[in-house]
Amino acid sequence: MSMIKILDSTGKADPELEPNISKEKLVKMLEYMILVRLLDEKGMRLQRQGRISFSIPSTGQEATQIGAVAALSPEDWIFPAYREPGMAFYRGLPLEDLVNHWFINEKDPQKGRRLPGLFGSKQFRYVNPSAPIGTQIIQAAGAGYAHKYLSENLVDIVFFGDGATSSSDFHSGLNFGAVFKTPTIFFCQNNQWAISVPLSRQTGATSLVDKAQGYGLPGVQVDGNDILAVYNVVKEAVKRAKAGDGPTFIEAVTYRAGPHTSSDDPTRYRPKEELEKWKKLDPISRFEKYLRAKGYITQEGIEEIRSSFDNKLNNLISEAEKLKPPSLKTLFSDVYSELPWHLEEQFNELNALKGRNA
Amino acid sequence: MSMIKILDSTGKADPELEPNISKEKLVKMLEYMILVRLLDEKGMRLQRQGRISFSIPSTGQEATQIGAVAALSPEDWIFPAYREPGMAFYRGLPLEDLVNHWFINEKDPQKGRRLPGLFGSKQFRYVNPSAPIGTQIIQAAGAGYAHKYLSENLVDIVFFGDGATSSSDFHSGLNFGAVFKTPTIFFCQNNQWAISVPLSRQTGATSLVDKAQGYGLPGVQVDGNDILAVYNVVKEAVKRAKAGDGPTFIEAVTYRAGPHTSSDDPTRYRPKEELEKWKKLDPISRFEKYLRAKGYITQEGIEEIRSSFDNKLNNLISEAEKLKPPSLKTLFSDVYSELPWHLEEQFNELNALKGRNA
Amino acid sequence: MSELTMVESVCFALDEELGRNSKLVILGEDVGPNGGVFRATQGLLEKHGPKRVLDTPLSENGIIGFAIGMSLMGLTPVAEIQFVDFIYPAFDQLISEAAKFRYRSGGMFTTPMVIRSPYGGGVRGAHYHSQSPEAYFTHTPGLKVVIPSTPYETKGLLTSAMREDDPVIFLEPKRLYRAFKEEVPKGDYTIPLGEARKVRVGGDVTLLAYGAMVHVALEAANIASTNHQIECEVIDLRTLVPLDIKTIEKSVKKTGRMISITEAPKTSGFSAELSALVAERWIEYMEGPIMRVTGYDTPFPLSLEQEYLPTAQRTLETIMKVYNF
Amino acid sequence: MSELTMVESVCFALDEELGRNSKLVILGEDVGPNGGVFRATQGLLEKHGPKRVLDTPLSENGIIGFAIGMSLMGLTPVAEIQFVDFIYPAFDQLISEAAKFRYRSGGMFTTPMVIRSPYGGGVRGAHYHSQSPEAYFTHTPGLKVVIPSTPYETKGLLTSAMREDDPVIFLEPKRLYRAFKEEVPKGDYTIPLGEARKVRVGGDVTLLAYGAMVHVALEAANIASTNHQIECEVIDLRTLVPLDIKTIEKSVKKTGRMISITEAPKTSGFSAELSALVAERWIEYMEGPIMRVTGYDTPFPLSLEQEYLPTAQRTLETIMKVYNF
Ligand SMILES: Cc1ncc(C[n+]2csc(CCOP(=O)(O)OP(=O)(O)O)c2C)c(N)n1
Ligand SMILES: Cc1ncc(C[n+]2csc(CCOP(=O)(O)OP(=O)(O)O)c2C)c(N)n1
Ligand SMILES: [Mg+2]
Ligand SMILES: [Mg+2]
Repeated sequence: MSMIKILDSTGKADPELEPNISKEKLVKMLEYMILVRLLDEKGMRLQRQGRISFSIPSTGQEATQIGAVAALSPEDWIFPAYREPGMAFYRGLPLEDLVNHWFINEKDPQKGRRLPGLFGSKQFRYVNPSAPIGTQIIQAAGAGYAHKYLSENLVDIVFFGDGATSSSDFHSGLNFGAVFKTPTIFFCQNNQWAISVPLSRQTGATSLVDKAQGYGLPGVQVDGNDILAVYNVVKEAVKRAKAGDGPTFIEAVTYRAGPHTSSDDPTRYRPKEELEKWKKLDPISRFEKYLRAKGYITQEGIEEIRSSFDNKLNNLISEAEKLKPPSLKTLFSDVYSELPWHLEEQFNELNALKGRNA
Repeated sequence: MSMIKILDSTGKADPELEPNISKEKLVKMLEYMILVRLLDEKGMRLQRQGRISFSIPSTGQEATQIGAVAALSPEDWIFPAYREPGMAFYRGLPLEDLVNHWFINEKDPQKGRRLPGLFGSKQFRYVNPSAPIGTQIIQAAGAGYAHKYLSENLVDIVFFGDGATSSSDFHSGLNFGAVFKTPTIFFCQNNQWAISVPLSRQTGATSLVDKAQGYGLPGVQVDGNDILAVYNVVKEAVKRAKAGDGPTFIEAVTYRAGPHTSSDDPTRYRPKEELEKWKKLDPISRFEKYLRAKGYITQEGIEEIRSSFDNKLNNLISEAEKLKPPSLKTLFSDVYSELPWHLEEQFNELNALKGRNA
Repeated sequence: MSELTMVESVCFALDEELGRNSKLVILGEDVGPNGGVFRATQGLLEKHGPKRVLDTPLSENGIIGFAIGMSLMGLTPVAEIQFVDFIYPAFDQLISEAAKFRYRSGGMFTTPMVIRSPYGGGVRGAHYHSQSPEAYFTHTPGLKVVIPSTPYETKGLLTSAMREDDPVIFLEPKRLYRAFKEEVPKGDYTIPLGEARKVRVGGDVTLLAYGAMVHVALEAANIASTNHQIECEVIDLRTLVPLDIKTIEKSVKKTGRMISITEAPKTSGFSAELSALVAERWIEYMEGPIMRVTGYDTPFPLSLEQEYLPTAQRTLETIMKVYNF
Repeated sequence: MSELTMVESVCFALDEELGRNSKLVILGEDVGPNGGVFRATQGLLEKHGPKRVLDTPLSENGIIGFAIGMSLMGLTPVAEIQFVDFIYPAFDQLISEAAKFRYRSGGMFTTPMVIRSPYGGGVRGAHYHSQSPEAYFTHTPGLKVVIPSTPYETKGLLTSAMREDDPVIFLEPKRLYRAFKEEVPKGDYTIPLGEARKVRVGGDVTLLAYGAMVHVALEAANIASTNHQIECEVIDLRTLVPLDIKTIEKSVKKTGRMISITEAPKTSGFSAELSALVAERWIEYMEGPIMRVTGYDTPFPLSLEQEYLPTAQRTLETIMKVYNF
């Protein structure tokens, strides 16, 4: 099984495989890669400053998320893990929603209930992620069944890490997807580590893509730091799914360049040289070189993208930080479709207590 | 992946593959195949007569269990599913233990707590099985780790059905076994059905043996109705395991000739012709022909084996049926290593109630 | 009109709702050509077709996870877990996912679905075909828990459950599946979730039960009345979450005595919750101890099953104890 | 002698027992070079070697199932579940297997092991890093359940747990991991399972708690004493199964008032069991309602975490209510 690559490290594309994407779209793809990296920097800094409680970077994995979302149509559904925030923004999710969510304030669309970074959007068909690893994989298979049942010509793509391939829901997800031939794309971001556990402790297989055959699924291994290659394999998988040929398993070989989350210190377990090696394969700089060589963007253009996002974010942050936490009522709403008596009673008790001690 | 076979349907062995097994051992193997079939007949009859509550036949699957146990050493551990009773008897478990267990009486080593057919024996290293499907698979991997840790030169073999390959514990079992290179043999009895669900609804894979590669394990597909072939592949897997090369995944292709259990009616879902086809591949008659051709046994000899087991069983049954149920105390013992106060109290309450209403 | 068993009533409810709700899909192990190991889905595949009645691979986390995905996209999945004893592999999908999706997404994503499963003892099924794990579900915010006690009730409650906007655990007391028949009307009738049913009126002792234990409670109540002139009020809770607290309140305030009867192990069973509710709200009305008649704190046995399960006899002794306190 | 935090005490207990019991093996996610995400296994891999401290694949059912196999063959596995919120994928191995192996095999096969896991709120972890699922385990016969409340207690209880002949769920209140230090002696000392600890003596109201809530109870008791001259008796249960019923009995018979304080959702929480026990045994001693101060019946929140968790304030109001009844 050989790995699909299009861009070499100097940003030159294999002419046989180079996809035909418009200039506008290519530049948009770069913009959102830049945004993702910027969000990581901001998130980590805010966390270090104690202004938000948590941050999950996806630095080094920008090509997978943006390459994939660019290959989907906006109606297709995304089941993210937690290292794919760029897919939501690429589709139009307002940055304001993210920033309010970071600060878990009264305007947080998740109502202040999730760790910063774990957000979803129904409007942009980006499913609210879990934290337990792998649960979304089988759900995406079931969602695919629904699309098929409803004769909607849609695809679901589900993201998960190398660690998640050990989960029960990976196994049932690929199995159910294959048995029911659902229009589901199983996209594994093999970033080599599950917190501190290396791939060699995760599986005895030579390659994660070897798992596909055991479910009777086609498997593709792709250079996950090569956005054009990612774009192509996802396009191909979408075609299969929409033709009724069922799921594809994609293993994108990439690298988590940062810590697992803001709570993690990778220097405890990870050799420095490994990081250095992968930095040379950075997905953004490869794609920048490609676009510069094509004359689609300049260095100044790149810096402008960055600073424009930066300004926007800084403004949003200073607004969001001023807002109050969500109301007391949000502690009890959305447990059920209505408020049953016992939750109403508990709300009233708490409300009264707050009142007495205000 | 081609299927390993040694005996053809006339009982002729491929001379290149024919294992070197002593006459005594070969005859013993046949004896226990005959016993297994007889136990199925008895069990089902007793159940139909309402004398025992439940029965799980393994008719048609005698070659897998007996071929495998013959290839192990008596110190190796067996994690059965529930269609491998012959392995325990081959090793010496007294039939009396089974019959008392059938009648869940005071001499039942399981203390009347399990459905008839779900028994284990520590002495014969035949682990007490569960009923939830697949749970033993990961346990066998852990047991293998223990043997390795303790430098015992032992192997664990674990049995499970085609249906069980969909379970979470199949996935974790093969994965942990491969990662920790445990001396575990994963033996799948692919009998084509999981109650009424056919293999085609269980997996999208062409063959279950295709699953091995996804864990980095060697996989072997064997004719499960060919006892010599089963013997050989298990021997080979034992050798690998004892050499420190880790697990092997074996798919034995066989057929559940009877109902799933005494509660099942396969005519509701299974085409008759399928059964007819498989009856021609019956594992016992193939092996009988082989032994007769070798001059190791005669038709009369075969009948003698059967009637001697039959007499023995009939005597045991009439004894077992006379015995009382286990004592009230067994309702509360073995929940913990000791009897905590709350169980003692519950026991005393029940005892007093029984006394008042005796 | 026809007399049906409980399991026929389940099948009837599913059949009619499949006819009414084109987005309803049934999935589980052996629910297809075999019609379910208890025949609760008998004939549904033939009538409604293979897109709507799905035999699945042998994976409970697969079944519930797949159902969640269906539900997120607008279908109404009704999943069968063959025996509730086999639901544990699906616990993560149930507890972390189905129960929390609405809350965690700020109300954006919802997962209405029904998970139906036979539960309870009395059929010589031993540990793994007899358990009563309802307490686990009642301790999981986000799930509703419903348990019927007769064929008529079953159809009305199951039909309601299939129209709920929340995930519902619907547990069917398998020992009642074929225990008796009852008139079960054709057509659309529902019994609202969250309302208990007073099965017997009495002023002396309140007996709370659900599922098969309703009949045990009734039997005990009848003996208590006949032999001891003690009149028990028997309440079939029907829905454990949300609970009908008003009906309980009225009854215990009237009788001043409460006993709950449940099959599950005693410690941390749903009986404990019922006792706790009464003890924190209306202790001043109580004229005797608040008692539980339950299964014992052991795995479910086989040969001593009848000793394990609450009986009318055990219930009666408890009634006498509370009454004569 | 040295002052240690609770998480250091966990590590200390593991380290010493690894030294004493050559069959003890630690397994879990990130327990190796990383030393556990909370550092509860820090340095153990380096000291005891890779055969005894195993980083596993990301599979909780794998971890528990593998540990069961180890245990069946004579090892003493100590499994870490990184956060107890992630134990649900392992529920089947826990409930169907570890808890029932001894019983179902007529005592032939046993699975002694410890499953340790950080639990509870107060660290801004949201739904999936804050849960308190102990009630599920207490409702599962065959499991023992232990929860320490201080660094000293932790070492003594964990050492006992590692010598039990039954599976033990050992839940560590993560908000106490680094909350304070305490003298934790070197060497072999144990605190027997099944014995509660009286943390404060008082004659007016009994407060039952465990884990982090012991400190909340104490704080409330101190305020009640200072501001209202109400003397609470605070009992740290330590072991939920088997429970120390005698200590509870003595205290509630003396005070006639009982409140339990637990973090988990209220409905069917372990508090309900405590209320039920008192209500069925000693109701005639009770001078007020038997109350619960608990988390609410919602998934665990984030921004309103401090409102969700029981506080000294809420406990105090409940004390006043019960006392002035
Ligand atoms: C069921 C479960 N177990 C453990 C964890 C703790 N945990 C969070 S992320 C993680 C590693 C995930 O690794 P991988 O799937 O490779 O994704 P990555 O973080 O590398 O993107 C672990 C163990 C969890 N969230 N869920
Ligand atoms: C977790 C679980 N789900 C469902 C069942 C009910 N059940 C018992 S046996 C069986 C089929 C098993 O099929 P397979 O693994 O192929 O073994 P076979 O019976 O064919 O030998 C099912 C669904 C169970 N015992 N456990
Ligand atoms: Mg990873
Ligand atoms: Mg099978």
